[in-house]
Amino acid sequence: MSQLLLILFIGSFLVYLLTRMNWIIGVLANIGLAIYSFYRLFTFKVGTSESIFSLIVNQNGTLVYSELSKFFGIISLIVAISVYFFLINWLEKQKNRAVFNFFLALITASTLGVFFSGDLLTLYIFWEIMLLFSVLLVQMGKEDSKKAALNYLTISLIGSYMYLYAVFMLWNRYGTLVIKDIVQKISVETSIFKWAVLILIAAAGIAKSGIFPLHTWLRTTQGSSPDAFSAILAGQLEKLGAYMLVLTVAVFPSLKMFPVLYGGIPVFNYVLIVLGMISILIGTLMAIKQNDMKMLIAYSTVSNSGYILIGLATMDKIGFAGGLFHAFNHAIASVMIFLSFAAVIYRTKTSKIDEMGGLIWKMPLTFITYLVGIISLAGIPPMSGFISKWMIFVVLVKKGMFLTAAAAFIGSVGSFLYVFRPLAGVFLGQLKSKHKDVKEVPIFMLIPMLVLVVITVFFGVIPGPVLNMITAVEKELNIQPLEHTMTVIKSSVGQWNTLTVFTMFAVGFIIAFILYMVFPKAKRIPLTNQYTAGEFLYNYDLYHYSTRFYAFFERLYEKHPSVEKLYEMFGKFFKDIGEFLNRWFYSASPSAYLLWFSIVLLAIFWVRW
Amino acid sequence: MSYERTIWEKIADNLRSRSMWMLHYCTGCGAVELPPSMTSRFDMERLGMGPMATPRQADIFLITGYLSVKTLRRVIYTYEQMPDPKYVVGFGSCTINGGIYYDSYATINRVDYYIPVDLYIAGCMPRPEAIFEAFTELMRMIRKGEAIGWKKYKENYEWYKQNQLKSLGEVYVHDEFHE
Amino acid sequence: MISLMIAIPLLFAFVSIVFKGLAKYALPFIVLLNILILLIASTPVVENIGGWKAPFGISLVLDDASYYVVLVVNLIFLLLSLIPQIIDKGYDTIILLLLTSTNGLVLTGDLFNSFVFIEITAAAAYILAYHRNNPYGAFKYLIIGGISGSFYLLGTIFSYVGAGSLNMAHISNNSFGQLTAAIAILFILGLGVEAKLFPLAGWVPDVYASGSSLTPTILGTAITFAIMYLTGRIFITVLHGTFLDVLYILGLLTVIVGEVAALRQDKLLRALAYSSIAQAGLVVAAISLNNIDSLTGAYFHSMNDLTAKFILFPIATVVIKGFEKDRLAGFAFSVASFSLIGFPLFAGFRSKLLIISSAFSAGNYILPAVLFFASIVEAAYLLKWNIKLWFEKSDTSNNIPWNLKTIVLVLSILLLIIGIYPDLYLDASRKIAQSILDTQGYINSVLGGI
Amino acid sequence: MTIFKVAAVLLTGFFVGLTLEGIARKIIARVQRRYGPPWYQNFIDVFKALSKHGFSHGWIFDFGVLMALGGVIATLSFVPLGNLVAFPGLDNVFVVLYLFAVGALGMAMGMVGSGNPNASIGVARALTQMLGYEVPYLVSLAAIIFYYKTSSISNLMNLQADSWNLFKMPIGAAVAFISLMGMLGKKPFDTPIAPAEIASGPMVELSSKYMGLLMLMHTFSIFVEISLFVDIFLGGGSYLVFLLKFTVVWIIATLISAVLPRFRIEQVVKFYWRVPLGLAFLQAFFVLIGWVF
Amino acid sequence: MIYYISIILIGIGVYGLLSQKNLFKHLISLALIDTAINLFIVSTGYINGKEAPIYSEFTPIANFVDPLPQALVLTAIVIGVGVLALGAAMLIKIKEKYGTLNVEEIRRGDK
Repeated sequence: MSQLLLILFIGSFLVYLLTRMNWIIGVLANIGLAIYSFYRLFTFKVGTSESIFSLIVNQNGTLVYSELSKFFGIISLIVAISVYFFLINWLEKQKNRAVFNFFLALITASTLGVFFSGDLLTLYIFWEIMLLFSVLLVQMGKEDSKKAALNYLTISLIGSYMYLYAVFMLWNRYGTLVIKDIVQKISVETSIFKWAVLILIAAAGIAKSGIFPLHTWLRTTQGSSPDAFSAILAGQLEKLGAYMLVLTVAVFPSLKMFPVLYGGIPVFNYVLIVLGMISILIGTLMAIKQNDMKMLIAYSTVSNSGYILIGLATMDKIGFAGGLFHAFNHAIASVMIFLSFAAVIYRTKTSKIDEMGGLIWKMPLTFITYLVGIISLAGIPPMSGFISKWMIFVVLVKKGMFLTAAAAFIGSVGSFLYVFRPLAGVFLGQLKSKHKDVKEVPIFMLIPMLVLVVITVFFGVIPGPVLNMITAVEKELNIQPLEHTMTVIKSSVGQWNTLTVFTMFAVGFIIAFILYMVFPKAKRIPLTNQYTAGEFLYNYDLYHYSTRFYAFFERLYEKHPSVEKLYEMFGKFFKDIGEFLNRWFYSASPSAYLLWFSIVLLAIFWVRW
Repeated sequence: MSYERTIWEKIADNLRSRSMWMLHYCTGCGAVELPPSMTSRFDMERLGMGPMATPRQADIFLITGYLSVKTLRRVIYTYEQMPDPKYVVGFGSCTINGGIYYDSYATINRVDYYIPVDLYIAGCMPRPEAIFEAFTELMRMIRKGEAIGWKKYKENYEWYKQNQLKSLGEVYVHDEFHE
Repeated sequence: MISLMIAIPLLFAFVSIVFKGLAKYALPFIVLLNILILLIASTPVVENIGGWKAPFGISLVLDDASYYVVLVVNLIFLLLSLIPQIIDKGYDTIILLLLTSTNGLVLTGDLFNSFVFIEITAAAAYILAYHRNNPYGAFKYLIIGGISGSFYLLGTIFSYVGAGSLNMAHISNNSFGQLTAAIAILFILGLGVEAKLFPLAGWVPDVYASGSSLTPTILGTAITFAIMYLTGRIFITVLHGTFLDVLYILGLLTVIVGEVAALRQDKLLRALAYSSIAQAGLVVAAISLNNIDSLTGAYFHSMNDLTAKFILFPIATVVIKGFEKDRLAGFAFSVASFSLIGFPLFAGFRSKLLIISSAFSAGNYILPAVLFFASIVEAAYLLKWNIKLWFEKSDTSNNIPWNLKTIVLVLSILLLIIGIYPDLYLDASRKIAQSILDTQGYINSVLGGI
Repeated sequence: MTIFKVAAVLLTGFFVGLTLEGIARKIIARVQRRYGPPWYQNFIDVFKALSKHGFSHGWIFDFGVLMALGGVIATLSFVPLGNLVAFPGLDNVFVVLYLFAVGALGMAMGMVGSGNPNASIGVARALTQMLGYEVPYLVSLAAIIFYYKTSSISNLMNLQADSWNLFKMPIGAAVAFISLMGMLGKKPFDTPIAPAEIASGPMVELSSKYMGLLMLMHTFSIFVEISLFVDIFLGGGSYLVFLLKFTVVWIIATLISAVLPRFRIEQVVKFYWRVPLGLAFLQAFFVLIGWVF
Repeated sequence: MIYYISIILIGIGVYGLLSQKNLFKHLISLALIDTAINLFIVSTGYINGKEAPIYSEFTPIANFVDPLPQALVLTAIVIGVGVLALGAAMLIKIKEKYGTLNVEEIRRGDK
C-alpha cells in the first residue's frame, strides 16, 4: 500500500508536468493512475499492514488494508475515474489546468491514504493534505468561491483539530495510536474520557460529511467550486466523512463502550442520530428553497449524510448495511447529478435554475443522467438509492424509533420536491431564447455520465455485489452480516426482491406502451403551442414556471432560525473583538501602553504576592 | 352530410356522443343560462357532459355570445388548440347574425365564416330546454357522423383562413398590444 | 575568540559612521566571519572579558544553546545582507549595531551586560522602527521600550541585591530568598515588551506595518528568536522556572488576542504583525511548560516561524499587484503561510505536533485547545490573503529583485524539507532546549566548578 | 400462475376502479340532488379520450405518461387484493409506497415537460401535498409494522384475523384515512388539480390518449391507495369481502369530499403536520407502551 | 530615605506618562523614571556610614560602600541619555510630520 501511495504521490507530480506540456496527456495520465490504483485495490490482501514513517517518538505510522478501506476506496476511485474522464473535455475551459489536475491527483492519493491508515495520526496527515488541496481547488471556481473556500477551510479545520485533540488525548492515555490497540483499550474504559474522545473524533466526520452543526460550508462551497470538482467534493471527499463516522460508531465498538438504550442502540449513537435527524430536516427544507441548482444539491447532501449517519449509528445489521450502501449510492448519484450540472453550466454558463429551461431538447443525454441520478438520490425503486433507504426505514421502524423515522420520511418525500425543482426548471419547460444554439456536451463528458447511469441501474436491479462487500465489512466489524441473495434483501420484518420490482416495472411500462401504440397517433406540436387561456404570447421565456417554485411552501418557514447566521454572528463577534483589541491595546497612545503595563504589574502582584 | 366511417370510428363516435366535454367561450350574456342546465334542475352530467378547463381536453367548443374582432382571434386560436374531432356550438343569436350588436363596427356577425359551426342554438338567450334540445341533436349528429365541422375546417382551410384574414386584417406589429 | 563576534561588528559600525558606504560591503563578510568563528568553535566556550574570573567579570558563554541561537541569528543576517535592496541607505550601520547587540544578547553570561545589549538592540530597533517615516509608532515603541528597559534594569539590580552577583551562572547557583518573586515580575515586564506579550506589546503592529520590509523582517525573525532564547535562559536556567505560570497565562492570552486581532485587519502587513505576536505568545507558552519536549517544540516552532516570516514580510511589502506575474514569489508566500498554519507536509506542522504532544504529556489540556483555535483563525486570515493576492489581476510584475526571489524560494523549499525531514531544525532546537534545561551544566561550565 | 394473478389484479383494478369512480360521480350527483351519470360513464370517458387525435409536446411528454402508467401498474401488481396476492412475501409496504412514487414522478415529469406553467404549478402543489400527507401516513404505518414485526402487506392482513386494526389502533386508522383523502386528491385536498384556479393543473396540456392513459393511471392509483388502507386497517379478507370493504371505504371518502370546500396548499401542509402527524405520534406512543385494543 | 525619593520620582514619571497628552512631557516623564531608577540603584549600594570606594592606603577596604552599582549606574545613564536623545530627535520628526505633539491630534491625523 505504501508503494501504491508513493506511486500516486509521485505520479501526481508527473501529472502536473505532463499537464503543463499537454493537458490532455495530463488528464489521461491521471485516469491511468486512478485505474491502476483501482486495479491494485483488488490485488491487495485484506488484513495486511505496513509501517511507514514516524512522527512521534516510538510511534511508527501504519497502513492497514481492511474490507472497510476496500469498500470506501472503490467508491472514491469510481468517482475519481468518472470525473477524470469528464475532464478530458471539461478542462478545456478551466484556467490553471496543470494545477487543477495536480491537486486532483493529490486529493485522490491522500483520500486513499486516509482509507489505508492504520493509526490515527497517519489518518490525520492524509486528511489534512486532502483538506489543503481541496481548499485550493475550491477557490479556483466562481467569484464567490474565494469566500466559500475560507468557510470550508474554517469549518473543516474545526472538525479536524477536534479530531487531533482526541488523537493526542488517546496517545497520552494509552501511548499508542494504532487503531486496533486503541479499540481494545478503550472498550474497557469506564470514565467520561471515552465520551470526550469519541465526540471529538466524530466531529471530523461531522464536519466533512456536513452533519448539522457543521454543515454550513456545504452550500457556498459546493455552490461555487469548479463544477467538476463539486462532483469530487460530493462523491469522494464527503465520503471521507462517512468513513470517519464508521470509524466512530463501529470501529470503536460503541456497542461495548456505552450502555445500550431503547432499541438496542448505544447512548452515544443516540447523540449522533439526533444530529442526523436535524441534518435531514435542515437539508431537506433548505434544499427546497434554493434557486442555485448546485446549492440545492449541496443541501441535499446534508440531508443524505444524515441518512448515512442514522443508518450507521443504529449499529444494526440492516441499518449499518443501509448506511454503507447509502454512502455508495449517494456518492454515485451525486456525482451523476453534479456532472450533469457541470455539463449544463459548460454550455449555458449559469447555475441559476430560473435562468434556464427546456434544456432537455438540447441535451437529452445529460437530462437522462440527471434523471437517473435524482431517482437514485430521492430513493425511488428501480435505482439503487431506494435499496439503502429501504434498509434505513426498516431498521428505524423495527426499532420503533418513530421520531427519527418521521424525519427520515420527511427527508425522503422532501427529496422528491427538491430534486424536481432543477428537473422542472432547468431541463423541462420552455427553452429560453438565448439557449437556442446550445448543443449536447462532447462525447468524453457523456461517456462517464452514461456509464454511471448503467452502474446505478445495474446495482438497483442486482445489488448483490455491493451487498457482498458490505457484509464483508460488517463481518470485519463484528456486526451480524446482512442476509441477502443477489437480488433479495431480507430483514426480520420482511423482504423484497429488486429484480421482481424491476420486472414488474418493465411489464407495466410495456403495457402502457402497447396502449400508447394502439390508439391514434398524436401530432407533435412545438412547446410554444400552449394553452394560454386564449391569450397571445410572444416571449415564451416568461412562460416557464421556475422562479420560487415552491413559494407557497417556503412561506411556511420563512422566518426560520439559521445556523449560518449564527456562525456569521460569531465571525463578526470575533472581528469586533479584534477591532476592540486593535483600538485599545495596539493602536493606543503611549499612556495606554503604560496603563496596561501597570495593570499587568498590579495583577501579578495581586495574584501572586 | 355524412362520410364513410370504419367500424372503429363508428364505435368511437358512439362513445364521443355519450361523453361530451365542453369548453365555454363566455364573452356575452348567454352563459347565464348554462349554470341552470348544469345544476340539479336539469343536470347536464347525466348525459355525460361536463365543463372542462382547457381546450386540450374538450370536445365541444361553446361560443356563448357575440364575437368582436379582438375576441375572434382568440376563438380561432383556441379552436385550433382543440384535438380532433371537435365540435362547435354557436350559442344564442349573436353567433348567428350579431344579435343586437349587429351594426357595430367591431362585431363579427357570422361565426361560421371563420370556424365551422356544427350547430346553432337560436334565442336571446336560449333557455335550458333549448340547450338540451340542441345537445341531444348534436349527440345524434355525432352518432350518425354528421357533425363534421372539424373535417370541413381541414378541407376548406384556405377559405377559412382567407375569411379570417379579411376580417382581422394583416398584423404588422407582433406584441401583446396588437394582433 | 567569541568576543570577536561582538567586537568586529561594533568596530565596523563605528568605522562606517566615518566611511559611509563601508558597512554595506562589510556586512556579509562580517557575518561570514562570525559563522566561521562559530564553525571552528567547540562548545562550551567561556570567555572572560578582561581576564576577570567568572563570577567577578563579564563572561561570554557559548554553550549548545547560545551556539545554535547565534548561528541562526547570524544566518538570518547573512540572508539579509544578501538582499541589500531592502536595506535603505544609512541603515547598514544600524544593522551592524543590531548584529553586535543581538550576538551580545545571546552570548553574554552577565545580567547587566544583557541589559546593555537589550538596550542597544532596542535603540537600534527604535531607529529601524522609525524607518520609512513612522516617527509616532517608533516613539511609542521608544517610550514603552524605555520603561521596560528600566524594569529589566531594576530586575538586574534586584538579583544583584538578592544573589550578590550579576553573573547568570552564579545567580543561578545562589538563591534569592524573598526577592525571587520581585525579580521574576520585573523580568517578565522587562522581557514581555520585547517578547511581544499581551498586553505589554502594543507597539508591534504600528512598527511592523510601517511599510518598510527591513523592520519587520529583522525584528520579527532574529531579534524575536534571540529574545525567546533569553526568556528561556533567564526564567529556566537562572530563575529555575519561577513564575512560569504567569508567563504561560500571558502567552496563551497573547496567542488568542493576536489571532483574533489579526482576523480583523485589512492590511496584510498588520495582519502578519499580529500573526507574529500570536506565534511569539505560543512560543512563550510552550517554553513555560518547562520540559524538554515543549522547549524543543518551542524553539523548533520559533525557527519555523522565523523562516516563514522571513518569506512573508519581505514579499508582503514588495508585492502590491498580486502574484499573477510572480508565481515563484507567490509559491514561496503560500508555502510559508501553510507552514504557519501548520498543514502536514510543511514545517509548522511538525513543531505544532511536538508542542501539542509535549503539552499533553505534561497533562496540559488548555494549550493544545488554544493552539488549535489559533490555527483555525490563522488559517482563515492567511488563506484569505493568499487567495486575494493570487487573484489580483495585473499585467505587470512587482519587480521583485532576483536575489530576494531566490532566497524566499530556497527558504520555502527548506520549509517543505523540514516538514518531511525535520532533523535539521529539530536537532538544533533539541540542543537548545537541553542546554537551557541543564542548569547545573551551565553553572559548571561557566564557574568552572567553584 | 403469477402471470395470471397479476393479470387478475390488473383487471380488477381496471374494472372495479372505473366502475367505482362512476358510482362516485353518481353519489356526488345525488348529494347535490342531481340525477348523475350512469355507472359506466367513466369507461366511456376513458375510451373516448383514447380515441381522439391529440397533440404531443415531444418525447418527454410521452415518456412521462408511459412511466406514470407503467409505474402504477407495477405498484398495483404488488398490492394484495384480499387473498389474491401476486407476489406473496415480496409485497413490502415501503416498496409499494415508493414504487408508487415512480408513477407520480413520471406524471410530474411528463406534465411539466409540456411546458405549461399551470402544469408546473399543479405539480409543485401535488408534491407539496405529498409532503403533507405521506409523513403522518408513514408514521402510522410504522407503528403498525413495529407492532406486528412485519412489513409485508399480506402478512399484516393475515395477522388481523381476530380484530381489525381499525379497532386495535383507531387513531392510526383515522390518521391513515385522513392521509388517504389527500392521496386520493379528493376535496378538501384537491388543490393540485383546482380546475378553476390553474386550469386543472398538471393535466392542462393533456389531450386525447394522454388524457385517457392518465385517467387510467389515476384509477389505478386510487385502487392502490384504497387497497392499501383496506388491507392494512380493515383486515383484507377474501377477494369478494375485500371488494366490499373497498367499496365502503370509497363511498365514505366520496361522501366526505362531496360536502367540503378546498384547502389552500399551505393550509393542507399545515393541517397534516399539526393534526394527523400529532395523532400518528400519539398512536405510535400507544403502540410503544402496549395500549392496543 | 533615598528609596522613597526614587519611588516618588517613579510615581511622578508614571503619572506624567498616564495623564499628559503632550509627547514631550512623555519623554520627560521617561527621563524621570530613568533617573529615579538610577537613584534607586545607587541607593542599593549605599551602606550607612561607609565611605566612597576610592582605594588608597588610608582607607580600610571594609569601610567602602559597594562600588558596583555606581559603575552600573554610569552605564545606565549613558544608555538613558542615548535613548532620550533618540526620542527627542523623533519628536522633531513627529512635529514635522503632524505639526503637533498632542497625542489626540496625532491619532486623528493618522486616520
